[in-house]
Amino acid sequence: MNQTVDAAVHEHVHRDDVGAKIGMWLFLFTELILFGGMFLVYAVYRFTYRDFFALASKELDVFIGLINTLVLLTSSLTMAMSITALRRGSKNLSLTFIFLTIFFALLFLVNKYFEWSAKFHHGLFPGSNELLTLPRGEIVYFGLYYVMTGLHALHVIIGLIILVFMFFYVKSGKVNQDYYIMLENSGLYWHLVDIIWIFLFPLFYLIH
Amino acid sequence: MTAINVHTGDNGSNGNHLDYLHSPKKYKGIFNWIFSTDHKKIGILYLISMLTFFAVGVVFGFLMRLELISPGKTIMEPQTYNQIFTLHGVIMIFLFIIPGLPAVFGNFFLPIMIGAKDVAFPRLNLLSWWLFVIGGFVALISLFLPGGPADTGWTFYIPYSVRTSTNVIPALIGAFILGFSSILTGLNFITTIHRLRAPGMSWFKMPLFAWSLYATGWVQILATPIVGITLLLVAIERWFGVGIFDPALGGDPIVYQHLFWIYSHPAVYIMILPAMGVISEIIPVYARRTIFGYKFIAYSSMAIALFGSLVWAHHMFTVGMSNTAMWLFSLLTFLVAIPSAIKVFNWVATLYKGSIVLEPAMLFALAFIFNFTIGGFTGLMQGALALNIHIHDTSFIVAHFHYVMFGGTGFGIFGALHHWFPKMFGRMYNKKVAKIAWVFLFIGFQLLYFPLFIAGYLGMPRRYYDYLPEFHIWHFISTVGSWILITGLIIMFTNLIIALRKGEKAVANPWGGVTLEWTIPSPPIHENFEKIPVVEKDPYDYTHYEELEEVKN
Amino acid sequence: MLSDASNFIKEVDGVFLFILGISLALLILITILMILFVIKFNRKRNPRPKNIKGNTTLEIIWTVIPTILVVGMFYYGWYGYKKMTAAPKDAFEINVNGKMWAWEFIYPNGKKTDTLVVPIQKPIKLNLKSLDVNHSLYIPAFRIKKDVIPNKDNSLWFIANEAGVYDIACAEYCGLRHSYMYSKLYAIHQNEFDKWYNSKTDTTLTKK
Amino acid sequence: MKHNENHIVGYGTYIFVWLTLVALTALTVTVANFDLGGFSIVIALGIASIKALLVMLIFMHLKFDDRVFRIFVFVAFLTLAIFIVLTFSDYSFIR
Repeated sequence: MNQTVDAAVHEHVHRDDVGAKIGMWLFLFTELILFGGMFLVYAVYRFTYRDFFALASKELDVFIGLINTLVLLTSSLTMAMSITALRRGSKNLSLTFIFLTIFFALLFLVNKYFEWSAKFHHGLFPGSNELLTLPRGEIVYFGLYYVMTGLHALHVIIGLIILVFMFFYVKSGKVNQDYYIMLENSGLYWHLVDIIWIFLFPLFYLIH
Repeated sequence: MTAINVHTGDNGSNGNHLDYLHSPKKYKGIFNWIFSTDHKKIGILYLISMLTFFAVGVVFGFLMRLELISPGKTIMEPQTYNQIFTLHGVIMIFLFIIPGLPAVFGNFFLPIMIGAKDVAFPRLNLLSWWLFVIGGFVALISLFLPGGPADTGWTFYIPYSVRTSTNVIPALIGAFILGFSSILTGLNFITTIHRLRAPGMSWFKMPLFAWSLYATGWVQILATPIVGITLLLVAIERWFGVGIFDPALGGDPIVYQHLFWIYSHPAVYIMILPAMGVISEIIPVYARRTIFGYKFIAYSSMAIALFGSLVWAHHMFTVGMSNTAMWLFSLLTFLVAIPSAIKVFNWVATLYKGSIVLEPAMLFALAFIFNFTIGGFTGLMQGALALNIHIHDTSFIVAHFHYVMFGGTGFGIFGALHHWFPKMFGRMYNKKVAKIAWVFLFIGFQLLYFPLFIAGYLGMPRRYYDYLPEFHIWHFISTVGSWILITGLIIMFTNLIIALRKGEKAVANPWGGVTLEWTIPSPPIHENFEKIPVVEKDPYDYTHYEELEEVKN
Repeated sequence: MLSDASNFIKEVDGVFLFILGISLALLILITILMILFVIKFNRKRNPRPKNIKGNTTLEIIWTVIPTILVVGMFYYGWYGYKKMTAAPKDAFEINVNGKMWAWEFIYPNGKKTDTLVVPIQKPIKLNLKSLDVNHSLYIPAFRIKKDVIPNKDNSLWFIANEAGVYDIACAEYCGLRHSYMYSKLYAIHQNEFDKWYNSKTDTTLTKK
Repeated sequence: MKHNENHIVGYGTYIFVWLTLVALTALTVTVANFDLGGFSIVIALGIASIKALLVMLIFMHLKFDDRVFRIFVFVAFLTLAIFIVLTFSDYSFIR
């Protein structure tokens, strides 16, 4: 970091895009470690209850998981493209991409809703009598499944809300070709949500 | 850099700018404070709220010691005692020591010391204070709920924390919110240090307090989320009966302990690192010479942050870990002692050939070194596996961490308070009274905690409401010590509060410091600097004192 | 240091005295230097400071020496601990149940007691089990301690060298009556122990 | 630092990365059908790591940003890895 940059920063102390991005990344690390703690718990229990985990994971529908993976990957694509569009000056294209991202986020949540309600229908939910009859390893598996995908879904919802704000900010011109850091930071958040799912998918749906 | 005006009569202001306490107001009355994004005002807000919580924590500590003055019931029931030591721990750790230095003095002085107008994200800074207050109230609200506050100890160990009928969830959620407050502070400081250093202030021209906050910031960001998620999981477990840690549902209490300490051990370094930074600021000023081994102190801060994150399982040597984990964590624990030792040696060497004056802040700094050294050495004893087995979970540990946390960080906070008080409030306190308070604090502290080392080695377990008659004498001395200590606290704070209203006006540079905060008026103006300074010299360049005397001779 | 009650006293107190010796020496050195410097380089006596920026040789010395010292401490501690881990195969095994807030000792012949009675000069292995929350079996006079944790098989062993009565405490916080979870250990001669072990009626020695 | 700020990633690159990600997803689902014992988790996590890396480098612009961001991300992931490895120094060796 050289002196000229610092001097420039001081002249516009209320507008430091690089600083904003550093702050966003640092925040993403806390999210990463937050999920990391749960991945650590997962790792320990998978180590302890290997066979039970493999057995319990058969209850999950790989197809739904796969669809949701593709939905999130595609939403990441549209998110990234919306920034490029904005920076190239095509505001309407950018808005379209943001809208698509919001659409995919909703699709993910709807999918998740059906998946969870199917589980609940089978009596597999925390504290249910059905669950308590299972071996301990499977109880823990479902405990982790609900908490980890639940917290991930919560992050999708937060991301969704942010994206709705971004849609209106871009529309009103508050976020524009020159000042796009807010959209970029929202994008960073959205991609992180995607990355978490990239790991959740094989760990819960694909283990055998 | 502007010339340093030592002991000039004025407060350094040229009269064109109002100080931050009287700067143009957007809101009226208290709202001018609680909605202010000025880093200095937020620092003061933190100071007030932190000291309020500290007072509550002290009262709980006092009651605990009173109960323990003799075996059997003295003033309270066992259940009350268990709840009080839990609250004492939660308050002192999450509401006093962790925010104590970074959030109060870091907020106030970091931007000034690196030559910036404010932190990188002023609004986030305000949010973090709000989270702090909200978290504090959530944690304490259980005092007024049926069932009473949690009785789990501040560690919330599984499975007791999912079995007890007391209000554990508020404490957990409170700690979770406080964790985020701490994270936001760390995030803000790291970005501030990366982006807002004044022109010419390279990394190695930064004051050491800034270095220690940088190291602390990384620990705050990379370790705090772990405890956040862990406590959240316990809360979810209590709410919904999800099987995660509870052994009855297949959980493993040990994995909880791992996760808890992955944060809570580094948290000790979140507490002590800024205090080390403060000591590195205080000693050069009152020894009137440059700090010895600047780079080694700066690097050792980073090394402590790094190694400190790798030693958590030394809190778990008796839980039955694998032998590999035992020797690995023991060895890593010993390694973290090295950078700490380097700091102590460099501080002592800074006194050599200085021109020392024992102002109150300096006394606190010297007491810090003494207490921290004892705390560090007794820490080594716990790193040694065979010995740890014996003294783990005894009052030896209680004494050890109070020597580090209170004798170290606590005295560091008091030192910082006396060092920067004139700059923050533009008033000077009575130095003689401050020194008397220091004597009470120092003697009371030793009397309060040293006997616990002995009792602990003799086999006095911790978190005991009642004890065997053979430990009576040590507990008795300790309780008497607590009275002396509290007397010292009362003298000290009375002195400072009186100074707020009646103290003489402070000059810009009462101690003869050379870091940037001493170049601006006391109290500082709204955006700190009329013109952002250009830094050329090293942070502790006292050569002009050498020259000054040469001219005289 | 204080007694020869168990076979681990020598190691534990040995490490303690070793570290205590080094610590005291260094603490006294640091304190005396501080006081000396404060007096000698007082501002009245020494108004002109000398700005010494550092000394790499010194830094290396006070990095290397502590490193050697702490590695020595580590080794000493590890060496003592290793002895504690491996119970001899011929050890006399007693099952211990920890529960809120009492200890229960179950002998191989089915005898159940609330105080621990062991023969001296013979390796004893305690298999620890928790019936509710975490406890920790602590015999201060023997310098041994091990947590008693639900779902986890912990054990510890010792040899009582001298006949006598010792305290057993709970060292891990376990709720309301944690501080009353005391029991006694009676270390008695083998022939006395055999007599007690084979008697049907007398389950404790408290009357003795 | 400044000149990298102006780098705009083209749509083509994004679509190419997306296609790769989809292909990797297909691969990991296919591989999961075979019983590879202890290797299956290694492969699954390996593919997931490659996917995450692609997202970070291209979608999250790490490849084009200042070096300091890559160092940061490295430190964060290293920390998490250390937490996991050190915890497993307990679990992997326990009897």
